[in-house]
Amino acid sequence: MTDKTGSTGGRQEFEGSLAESDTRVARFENGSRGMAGTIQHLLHGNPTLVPVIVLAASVAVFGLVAGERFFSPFNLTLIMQQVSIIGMLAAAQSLIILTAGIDLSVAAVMVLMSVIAGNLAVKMGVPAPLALLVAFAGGTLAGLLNGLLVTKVKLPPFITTLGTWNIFFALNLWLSGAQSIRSQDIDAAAPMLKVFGNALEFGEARITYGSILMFATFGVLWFLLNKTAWGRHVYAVGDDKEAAELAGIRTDRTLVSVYMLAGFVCAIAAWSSIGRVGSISPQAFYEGNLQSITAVVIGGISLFGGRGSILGALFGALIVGVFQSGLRLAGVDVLWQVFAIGWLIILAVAIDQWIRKVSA
Amino acid sequence: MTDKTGSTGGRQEFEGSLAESDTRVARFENGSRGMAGTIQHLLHGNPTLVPVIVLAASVAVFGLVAGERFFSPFNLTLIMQQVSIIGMLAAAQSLIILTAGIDLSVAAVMVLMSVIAGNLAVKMGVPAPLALLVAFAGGTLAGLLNGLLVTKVKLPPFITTLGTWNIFFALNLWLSGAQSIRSQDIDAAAPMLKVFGNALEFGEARITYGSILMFATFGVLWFLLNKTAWGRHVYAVGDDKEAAELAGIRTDRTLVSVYMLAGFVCAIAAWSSIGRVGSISPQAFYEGNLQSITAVVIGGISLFGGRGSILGALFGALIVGVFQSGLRLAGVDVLWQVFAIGWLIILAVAIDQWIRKVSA
Amino acid sequence: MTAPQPILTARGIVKRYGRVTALDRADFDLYPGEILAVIGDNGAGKSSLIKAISGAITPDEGEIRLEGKPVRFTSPIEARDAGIETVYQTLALSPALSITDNMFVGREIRKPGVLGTWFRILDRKAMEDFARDKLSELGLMTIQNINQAVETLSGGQRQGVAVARAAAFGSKVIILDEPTAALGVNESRRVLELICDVRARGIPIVLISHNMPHVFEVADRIHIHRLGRRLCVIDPGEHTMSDAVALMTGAKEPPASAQAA
Amino acid sequence: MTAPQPILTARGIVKRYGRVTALDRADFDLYPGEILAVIGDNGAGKSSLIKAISGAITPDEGEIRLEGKPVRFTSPIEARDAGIETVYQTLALSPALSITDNMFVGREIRKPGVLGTWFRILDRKAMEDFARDKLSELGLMTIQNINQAVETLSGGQRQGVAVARAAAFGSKVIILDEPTAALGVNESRRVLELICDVRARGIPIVLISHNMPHVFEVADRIHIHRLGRRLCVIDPGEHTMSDAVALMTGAKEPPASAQAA
Amino acid sequence: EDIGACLVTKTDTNPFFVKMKEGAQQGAEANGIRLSTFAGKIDGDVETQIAAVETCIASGAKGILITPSDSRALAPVVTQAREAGLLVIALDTPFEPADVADATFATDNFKAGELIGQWAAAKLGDAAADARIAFLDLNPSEVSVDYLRNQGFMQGFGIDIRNPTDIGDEEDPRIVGHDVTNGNEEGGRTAMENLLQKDPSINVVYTINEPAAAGAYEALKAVGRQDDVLIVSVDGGCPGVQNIADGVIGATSMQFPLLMASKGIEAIKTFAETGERPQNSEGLDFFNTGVELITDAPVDGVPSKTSAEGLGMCWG
Ligand SMILES: Nc1ncnc2c1ncn2[C@@H]1O[C@H](COP(=O)(O)OP(=O)(O)OP(=O)(O)O)[C@@H](O)[C@H]1O
Ligand SMILES: Nc1ncnc2c1ncn2[C@@H]1O[C@H](COP(=O)(O)OP(=O)(O)OP(=O)(O)O)[C@@H](O)[C@H]1O
Ligand SMILES: O[C@@H]1[C@@H](O)[C@H](O)OC[C@H]1O
Ligand SMILES: [Mg+2]
Ligand SMILES: [Mg+2]
Repeated sequence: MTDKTGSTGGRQEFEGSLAESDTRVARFENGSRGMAGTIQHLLHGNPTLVPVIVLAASVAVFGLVAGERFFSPFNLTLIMQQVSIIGMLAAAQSLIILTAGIDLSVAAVMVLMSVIAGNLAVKMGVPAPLALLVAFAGGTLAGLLNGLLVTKVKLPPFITTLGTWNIFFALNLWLSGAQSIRSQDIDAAAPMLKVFGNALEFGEARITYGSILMFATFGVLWFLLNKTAWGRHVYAVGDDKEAAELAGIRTDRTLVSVYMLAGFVCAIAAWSSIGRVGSISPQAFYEGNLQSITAVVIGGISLFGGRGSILGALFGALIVGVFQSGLRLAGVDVLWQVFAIGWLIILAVAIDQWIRKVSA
Repeated sequence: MTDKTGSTGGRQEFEGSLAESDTRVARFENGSRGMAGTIQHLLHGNPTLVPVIVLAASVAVFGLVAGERFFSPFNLTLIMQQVSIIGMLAAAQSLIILTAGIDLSVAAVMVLMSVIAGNLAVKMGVPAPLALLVAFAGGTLAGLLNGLLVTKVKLPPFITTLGTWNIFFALNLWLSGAQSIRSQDIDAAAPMLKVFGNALEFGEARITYGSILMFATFGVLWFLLNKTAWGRHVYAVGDDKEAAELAGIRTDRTLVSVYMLAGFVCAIAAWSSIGRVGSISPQAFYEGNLQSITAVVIGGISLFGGRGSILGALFGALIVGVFQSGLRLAGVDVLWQVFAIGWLIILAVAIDQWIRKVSA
Repeated sequence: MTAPQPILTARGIVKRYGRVTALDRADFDLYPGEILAVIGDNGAGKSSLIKAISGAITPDEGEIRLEGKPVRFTSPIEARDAGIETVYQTLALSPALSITDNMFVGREIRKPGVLGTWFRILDRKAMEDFARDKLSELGLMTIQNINQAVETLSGGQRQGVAVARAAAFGSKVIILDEPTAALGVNESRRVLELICDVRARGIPIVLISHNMPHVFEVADRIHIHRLGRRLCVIDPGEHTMSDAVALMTGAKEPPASAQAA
Repeated sequence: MTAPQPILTARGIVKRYGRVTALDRADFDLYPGEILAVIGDNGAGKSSLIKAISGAITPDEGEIRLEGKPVRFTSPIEARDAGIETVYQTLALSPALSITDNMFVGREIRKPGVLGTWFRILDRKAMEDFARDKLSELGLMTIQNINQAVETLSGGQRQGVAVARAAAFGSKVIILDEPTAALGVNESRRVLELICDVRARGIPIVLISHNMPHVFEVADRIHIHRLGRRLCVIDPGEHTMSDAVALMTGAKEPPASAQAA
Repeated sequence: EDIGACLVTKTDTNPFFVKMKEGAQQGAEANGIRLSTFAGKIDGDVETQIAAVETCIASGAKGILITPSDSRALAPVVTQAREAGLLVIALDTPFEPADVADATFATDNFKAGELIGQWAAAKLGDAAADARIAFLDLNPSEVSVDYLRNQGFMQGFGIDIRNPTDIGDEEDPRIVGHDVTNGNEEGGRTAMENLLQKDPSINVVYTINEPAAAGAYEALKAVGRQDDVLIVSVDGGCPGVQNIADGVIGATSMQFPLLMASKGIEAIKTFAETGERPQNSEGLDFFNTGVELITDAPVDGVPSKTSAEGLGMCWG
């Protein structure tokens, strides 16, 4: 050890004074911030509040514009019914987006599964519970296909689901022959398929089981994401997949499980959609993929993965529902509704960005 | 300098032997590779070859399946016509995707600009060249809006263009009153709008100016991307924006210029589309956004930015065109065509992934 | 060096990345209770070697034995379950997750009873307490909030979390890939102290470093890696830093004795 | 130290990131022809300081002067145009682009004549020749192909490209943020030699490093940064490494003489 | 010799077009014709239809049956086909102008709307004077079937329609509002809910087609209003007729897609063999394949058939 000249116990000599070194590390300072700054700072700590506030604000604005009809218990519960399906899809979509993916096929999976359940239960006389089980298995399998393409073939999720979207769309047309299954036929053969259309009524308010299912789905997923190890792994994988892998997470297995769960949620949404629509329509929800993404991003979940609360997607879906209902009640043309939703997306995410700015 | 005990000219003593150090750095070895490995290795060096080969293979296969009608000069030039508009959109889309963005609004911008040109020239009697100039300016402006939202408001491109897509779609319905402008009316008032529908004929072959325009557009963009500093900057920004910024590129300015150029290309595509369709239909090309993305990814341009040649998108568009034409000629149902395109996307990108694997 | 049986050995490990051969029949031996330093030029294959040992990459050829039994890890989690903890050069922390979450990732503690077994609910309190204990036990840093996101920590603090995680859970072997590369004098010193503490607990350590004084200070043996394989192993008590540098840069041939070590 | 006029000065620079104050009224002086080392603990604000000077971040307060004239850079390109070249801690190379492209990014050479002025065509040959010249002139590495993508280079080679770029274009000041952090003994030595070569050409250099022996070997003056500001400046000929470490870690108060330096 | 023919429909997602395809396939088999079928992916998918027509030309077919997605935008390519010597027949949706095609075999969509309008007015009797009417239309694009049926209904009901190609320029106070359904159940339900929100006293619902009507019914049922609202529709698909029998829909105007297709195939065969082109119906610029009002509650002055009769001929 000839190089250790002048060293103290192996150390290099210049390190001798380290024992006396100062231990202060971080300093904080509170300059003056101004009104906007204060709000920004407040929300920065609780980013999930942002969509809640946007929701409250839109409810308030439309209440003013569209009058008391907007505020009626009937209308408020109606909005919940109307967003219940897109809300469920947004829940599935959030799972995928949290892993830094995107799923263009959620609505196609849902419609395909409703067609499968309907074909089995109504046209082929299979008992409804069995038909539903097949649909659930089918949704999970569709998710498995997406998940395997993403993890094993290593295709980007956007491309994977662009491809499977086309595939599921074609299968749906093929299985349904483009024919809807009528409400009355479902009632006769398998009323169970429509159970989520039933409602609890409190005076004017009609809370369908479908709306409750949506809230319950978000609740369960929130629980899984926040209270279990699996949930932490989902966030870790979305945050930095390579780091998660090295830290000892089976990232591929986690990803596949996420896609399968999302597919399963789509299949549940399929069941709920039969209750909501009344019949089984292979043509419905063509825009559901993009609508679910819209809800998720308005809800403040980052498209880059790993950040955001799944509850944001619930608020995002509700915000869109409130907007559409409010604009319609205010007598705005469909055309300008589309226009307004465009700006809503941009504004909501812009606010979110502003809140999250590091310099908050 | 008491610490420099034993040092030679300031160096730490243990560095004394560095002068004699070995200078070998990299070693290469050529193990046996097998057939697949050899091909993979070959293509790894020239990734742009992949879509070319896929294109050649699909032409060959459909030639066998659909017979000589497929190979007729008429049909082959027809395919070029048929992909000319999606091809132009794919060119615009490539620019955005090279910067690690994505543009869901390209087709909406194009349709909006064709409606604007038509309204001005046909309904309001503005001279056609002026009407086209307004459309070009409009397309560029639409790109500017996207670009500013991405750079200044820092919205993810996906969200920005999801929002502006809705906005442009609504404007389009509003300006057109959802009514197409008839071919005869264009012929009467502003035949110049339809000039790209004209063709050079060689026997059966009909090469429209629109197809030529598509090739020319790819040529010009290829030149810009590969031969000018601006092109290098586009790649650098797409590769690693932060590094590019630190290395001295005005990344925001580069990004905005890319979005504006893409918007401008969409406006040119609008002109070409009037010639192609023959009339101005506000409903056309609703799926154009996703179709352009499909062409780009089949062409091997990475959705993560910075990698791939814009010529890939041209081949990607042609591959889709060949597939569709071949399937149609072979009498395959639309349903199964959609199904096949779904698998085509997955397969093409899977092959590309395999070729690019580092272990090539 | 005196222990008869190495705890971890590797023989003839080969790993190719495309046309680059990162590991070219590399050997490796780690004995119980020792600090083994691995040194070598940039690109010599040090990180590749420890990745192969820790399951982060699967070698193309070669054999790895842990306590004499052949093992074949296909993921870091398997190596971890076998008691090998690694701090990678890139740290492998999830920026958006909290310190606690990062420390426990992949081995979370669940609540006792039904809540844990059936509902699989995490026992946050237990995890936080454990994490706080470990961090202060190592005296490595003054973390204000055990639940703050790792991305809000300084580089040195992050390195500390990664090292603490390895030290807390490594039961058989701890591997550190350049743990002090980005650290200041002060912070580096603390990491070196931690390494000595861990050895004192009887756990052997593999330390990759470019810092010769550090290496010569703490290492019991030095594995010199060159051109993808182990060139030789030297005893820091018998060789100078100059020798080590000369060997690792190819300025000098290894002595016959060292080759066999 | 003897030159009367500093070439680059900063006074009272403040930079806040949210609630963290990275720079707290920091000062800075660089004299012509010198190597100024900047040392300090992790998180002391060294990188933030040089980012403020080189336009990568815009300070909230404070004044920067280049050759006596106040400047306010809003992007690295402006600092570069003013003759300040920086090698950032993260290197700032585009992995998929070639070595040549990376060296010339933002200051490409165009073909002479119409092709260049009108069609803005790049003169690849000129750029490649220049890049090859610079790399071999610096004797820094044996690059096989000047057009290979930077991502195919080893860490040390990358660092070399970044340093070569700065050395080739820096006309007034060159700033290097921990250029040897990840480098081996051999590679570090070459970078230090390069730094001395550049000084020999009369260009002043700012060197951030945690490696005390390196700092004391090449620096003419040492700027000690602590808690977001300049604590003092010392002369390596008059102070020991121990002094420097004690100052930078807060174990010792700066001497009155050093504070004024 | 081998005669080729093509059928190009708007989409494959609508039972109406699936039926039409069946009709064409049967006709082709019966007449020994080689049939290729094409469709857009979604309604309004102009470019896929253009490509389909072009492929037909390339494939050497003798004639094309097409339901144009955009009655103006498809005109140029169809003209091109005719110039290439093909017979082009528009089915279901006329071109603008209709003579772009050699012939049009279609329902009189205005008439279809008018019939259900007349029926609804007669059914309400005096109450028609203060009816509350909801209109469930197709989509924001206002294509011709959309406005023809909508305006036809108004005409039949006795509303001043103003511009006959514009939906929504009317000022009759009985109109509660318009909303779009995309012609499916989900859209029908949501649109109905929305209009009910605007005015809960709606008692007449016009719907663009029967899936939309089925959706509207679900919305009404949810609020217990299904029995005091008249729903009228257009199409006459078998599920729609069944819905008449089940009391979901009050009356619907039946059209005959199978007939359109089979007549179209025959016309192509005749043209291929003799060069003779089909004739339009007297006084119309298209060949009227007829429309039948189906209801189980007939009213005076509007001839109709019952659902039982309807089931025997639905989409025949
Ligand atoms: N994922 C990879 N893909 C391709 N080549 C790789 C990859 N990882 C490592 N290499 C190559 O393998 C060789 C060994 O790399 P490795 O990271 O093991 O070196 P090292 O000894 O750890 O160097 P350093 O001291 O710079 O960390 C290098 O030539 C490197 O470029
Ligand atoms: N982009 C950023 N956002 C938030 N905080 C930051 C950012 N960049 C730096 N900081 C904080 O500012 C402080 C100074 O950081 P800086 O990088 O300047 O330190 P440094 O002296 O270069 O440290 P090191 O030696 O570790 O490189 C640290 O507390 C750091 O966490
Ligand atoms: O006439 C057709 C109609 O019946 C169907 O429901 O939608 C499309 C129309 O063209
Ligand atoms: Mg390494
Ligand atoms: Mg730093």
